[in-house]
Amino acid sequence: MNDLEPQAVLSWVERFIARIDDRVQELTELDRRSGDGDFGTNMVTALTRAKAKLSPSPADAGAAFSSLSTAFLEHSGGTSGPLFGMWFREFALAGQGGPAFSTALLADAARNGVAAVRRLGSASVGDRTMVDAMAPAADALAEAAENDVPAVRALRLAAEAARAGADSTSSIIARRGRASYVGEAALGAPDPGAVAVALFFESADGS
Amino acid sequence: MNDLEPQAVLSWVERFIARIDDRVQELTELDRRSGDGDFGTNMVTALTRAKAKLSPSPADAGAAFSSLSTAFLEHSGGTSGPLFGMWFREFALAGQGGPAFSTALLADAARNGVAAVRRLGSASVGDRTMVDAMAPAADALAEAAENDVPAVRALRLAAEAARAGADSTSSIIARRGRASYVGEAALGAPDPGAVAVALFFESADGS
Amino acid sequence: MAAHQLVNDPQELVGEALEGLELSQRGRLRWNRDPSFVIRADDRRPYKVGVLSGGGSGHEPLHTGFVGYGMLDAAVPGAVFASPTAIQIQAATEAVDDGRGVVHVVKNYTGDVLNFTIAAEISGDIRIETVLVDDDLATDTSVEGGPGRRGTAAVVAVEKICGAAAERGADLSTVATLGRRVAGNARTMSLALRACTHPGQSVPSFDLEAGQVEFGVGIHGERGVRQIPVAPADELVAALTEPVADDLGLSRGDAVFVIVNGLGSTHQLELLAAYRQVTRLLDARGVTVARQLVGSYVTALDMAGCSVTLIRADEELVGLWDDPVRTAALTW
Amino acid sequence: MAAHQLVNDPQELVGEALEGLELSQRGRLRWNRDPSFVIRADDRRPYKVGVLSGGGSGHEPLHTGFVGYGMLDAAVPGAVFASPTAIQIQAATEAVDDGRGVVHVVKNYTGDVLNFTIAAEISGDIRIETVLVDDDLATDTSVEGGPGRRGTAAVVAVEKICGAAAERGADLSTVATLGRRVAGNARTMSLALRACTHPGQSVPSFDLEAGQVEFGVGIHGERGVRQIPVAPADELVAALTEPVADDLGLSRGDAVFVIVNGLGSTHQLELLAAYRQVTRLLDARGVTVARQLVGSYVTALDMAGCSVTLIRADEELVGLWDDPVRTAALTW
Ligand SMILES: Nc1ncnc2c1ncn2[C@@H]1O[C@H](COP(=O)(O)OP(=O)(O)O)[C@@H](O)[C@H]1O
Ligand SMILES: Nc1ncnc2c1ncn2[C@@H]1O[C@H](COP(=O)(O)OP(=O)(O)O)[C@@H](O)[C@H]1O
Ligand SMILES: [Mg+2]
Ligand SMILES: [Mg+2]
Ligand SMILES: [Mg+2]
Ligand SMILES: [Mg+2]
Repeated sequence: MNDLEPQAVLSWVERFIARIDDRVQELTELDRRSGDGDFGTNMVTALTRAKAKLSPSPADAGAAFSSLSTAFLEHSGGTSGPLFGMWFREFALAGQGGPAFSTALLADAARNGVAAVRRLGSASVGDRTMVDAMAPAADALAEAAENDVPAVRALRLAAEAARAGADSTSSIIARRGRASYVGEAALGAPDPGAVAVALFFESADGS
Repeated sequence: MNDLEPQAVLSWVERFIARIDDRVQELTELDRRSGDGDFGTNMVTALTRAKAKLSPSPADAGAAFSSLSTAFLEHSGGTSGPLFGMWFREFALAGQGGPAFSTALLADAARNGVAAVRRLGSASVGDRTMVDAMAPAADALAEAAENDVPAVRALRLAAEAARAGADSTSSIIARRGRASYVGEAALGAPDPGAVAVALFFESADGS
Repeated sequence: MAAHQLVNDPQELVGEALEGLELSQRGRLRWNRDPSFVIRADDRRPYKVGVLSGGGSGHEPLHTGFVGYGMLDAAVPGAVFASPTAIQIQAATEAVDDGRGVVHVVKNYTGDVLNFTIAAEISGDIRIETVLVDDDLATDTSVEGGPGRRGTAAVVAVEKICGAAAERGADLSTVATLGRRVAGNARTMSLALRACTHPGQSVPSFDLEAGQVEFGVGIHGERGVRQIPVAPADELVAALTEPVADDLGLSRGDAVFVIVNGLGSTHQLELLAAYRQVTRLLDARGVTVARQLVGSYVTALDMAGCSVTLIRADEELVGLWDDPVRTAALTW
Repeated sequence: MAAHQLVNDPQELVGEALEGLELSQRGRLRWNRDPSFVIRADDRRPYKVGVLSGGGSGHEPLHTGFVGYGMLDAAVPGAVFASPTAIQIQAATEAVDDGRGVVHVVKNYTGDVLNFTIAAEISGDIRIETVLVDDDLATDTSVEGGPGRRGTAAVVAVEKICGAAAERGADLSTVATLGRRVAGNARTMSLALRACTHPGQSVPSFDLEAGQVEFGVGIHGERGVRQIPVAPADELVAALTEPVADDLGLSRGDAVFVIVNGLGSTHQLELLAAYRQVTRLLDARGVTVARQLVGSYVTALDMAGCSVTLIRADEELVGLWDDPVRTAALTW
């Protein structure tokens, strides 16, 4: 059985929080190039609250994600807060009441998550947002589920896809939509929201 | 018959208006030394309105004074406005319905006038205000009335008394009351309100 | 052209605003052009004592904003920071007198006192009682023959209480006595964080060094009694409130009306936070807040700063305070 | 320590002000601390549609000052100029829902729209209708996929009309439809004469060269669409009013609600004089003023400046406008 049980999900979330904490300056710097420079702080504020709320013995597979989601929704100092809140909410809902995350369940969560973020933020792939990492990760998980890839490996594939998506934002000059004001100034550096998504999937790997 | 008939009063008031108009800069300069420098303007504003309201054929001996009084009361940009308004009001009331100003009537008006100004402004003789010219003029008129001095001569005596009173303010350093903030800065120059009172009585003489 | 102001000819500002007020009140107020005063145009109950106030403009909503049912019958506006004339006051007094007399609510300034006094003298038969409002503790010096304490934000409470009593049908001396009770039991302290700029001027009425607060200011853009260093709001509010409470001799079990008043450009967020601190200070003394006003009621043009007014309250006054009022700036 | 501000820790200002508001409203409002929202505590009629709004703080009296009978059932304040969170909005929505549904009145800003949308999604069974307010003509660009016009002072009218309809017992879609009719027929233009200063900061949010006016500003201290030279007030007010009237296509016989709104530190004298000029411009077009508000209702901290809002009025809307309202900042 390769599925992710509540304790494994908890460890994943804890590793994610720690990793963002390590990288806060770098993320803030990225937001300074393409936004207003508060992304790192926004993330850490939410994640510090999430950490305080994480139950050491989560009741179900969704519990840790639920804490994450609520913390982001309660915080929402910037655009990323509520979007991450709704994204993690889909992971929480997928795991709610269940004993573990299968690859199929992860694929469901990722698909619903990116759908929620796209619906709420009206960003498409290529707009230089977190969606540029979320969408390929969701696709990777969907493919893995179809091919019965076990959850831990599926997440490694998702992480690779998310990272590639995040990297791709370095060369995007958004011409339409919300990122259009950024222009060439941000060229060469990735979108911080997309990088955070990649860090999330990379944190699944505890080895 | 030496009493002042309505036309004579009108001429007196017209000469007063003209004389203040000539001296506006000087009066303003005096207020600059001992006050806020708006005395000349305050006077001219009121007197211009009075001039426009003067009837060429006044109904009674008080009519021209009534126009003066109302103009000052309607204007009252500074302290002097309402005080002059109430001072002239006593001249208007004394002449109201009457055919002419006798010395006795002028004495009544001046006594009631200075009483009104003292009551309203709570200034005494020696406080470096218009009262320093009004009070001796009233006294001179009272004495003239007792001695049956004709009106035109009585007004000449009043003018001398008012002028002496105004001059005396040059050497007053008010130690109490409203003028106490002036201090030595104003020494050597008279109080503009007192000077205006002297000019008023001096204007009675049309020769 | 002056900075940060929306003005045409500064001389015309007051008249234009009065016209705007009349238009915006759609028949509830009438602006008498000449002589200038603002008077109730609603169905005023006849045979009541008239309640009248006035003073320089630039303090809006005071006084014109308080004309209406349950408060003023008329208000007499002067030019900015200058007394209205005796003729204006006289005309307004005549306009509101029903034969039961008129109460003049007068803030203690030389020009206002002079012109209201003269108006009373020349108003012939009309019975007039004057209520002098002199709540400003900053000017509570014992200089003999001095002008005494200035009148500031407490005037709103005096107008409210007098207006309510008159509306109830109280007679002239009762209305005046109530007004004097409010005024006599009221003290105010004010501070400025930035001076005001007169219409048409481009520089403020005084310079405040960075990091300094002008303490004990009045409502005419004049300097206060001293400068103190900027401090957290709670400390500044305490510096306003404590001497006022001390001067009134407030002690455990007393009840007060509180007015936290903005001087023009201090934001409602700041005033509400200041009110919170006033309640804490009063709590600590065991003093209860009977009723309160928090907002910009008596302004000094666009001055930044605030004042704290405390007024001893009793049951009768609270009842009158609670009576309905319907004016441009105060309605309940 | 910041200049000309009465603040403790700037982070605490909003909470302190909310505490002050609750205290000063003596039982008419309740401030729910966590999650933060302000809710009616009077005897709210049960089984009515809930009317809820919210947004960043610093715009007071908006929105908390409009909570009460005949207007909002609750308001959800964010930090200064920052959206409230979805969790706050959700909690307030649940608190005001009687089962007849809740109308969300939302000013069109990305953060507000996002958080209200999310709140609606996570509020489960509660029936929610959103009324988007986007009256700011300065942001009426046709950029595809752009954020659209900002929501500014028209929100007060939307809240008033929705509140009145809900109080009358109208159902959810009726209340929302009325709100949308108001919002859809509302346009606003604003100008700044001096930028605002954020709590705890000592310099304004932008510099305005002497003699310049920032035209087409919003309510968050951001620059406008262009700078124009200072001019007499009547010209500036015309520059605000004419494009608004044109955009609404107002013509002879039309009637409008007018809101002349101060942005923070512009004096009531100036606002009243500006209102006078608006009435003259409308007169010249043969457009009648149905009703009006003149005052500082939707502020941008202490910004100096004003906005002019016109809203097409009809008999039904005028009736709802006239319905009684009892809130901290609006009562009739
Ligand atoms: N409309 C949108 N849809 C999806 N993601 C978005 C959108 N707008 C911004 N983002 C993401 O949010 C990140 C910035 O977050 P943050 O700094 O918290 O927001 P803000 O721009 O409000 O300061 C961006 O890097 C981007 O990934
Ligand atoms: N209390 C007072 N009683 C009598 N006269 C006074 C008093 N105060 C001032 N004055 C007179 O008023 C004059 C100044 O008038 P004006 O400049 O119009 O008043 P302000 O001082 O208000 O600017 C003084 O020269 C003085 O004669
Ligand atoms: Mg950012
Ligand atoms: Mg941000
Ligand atoms: Mg002078
Ligand atoms: Mg003067």
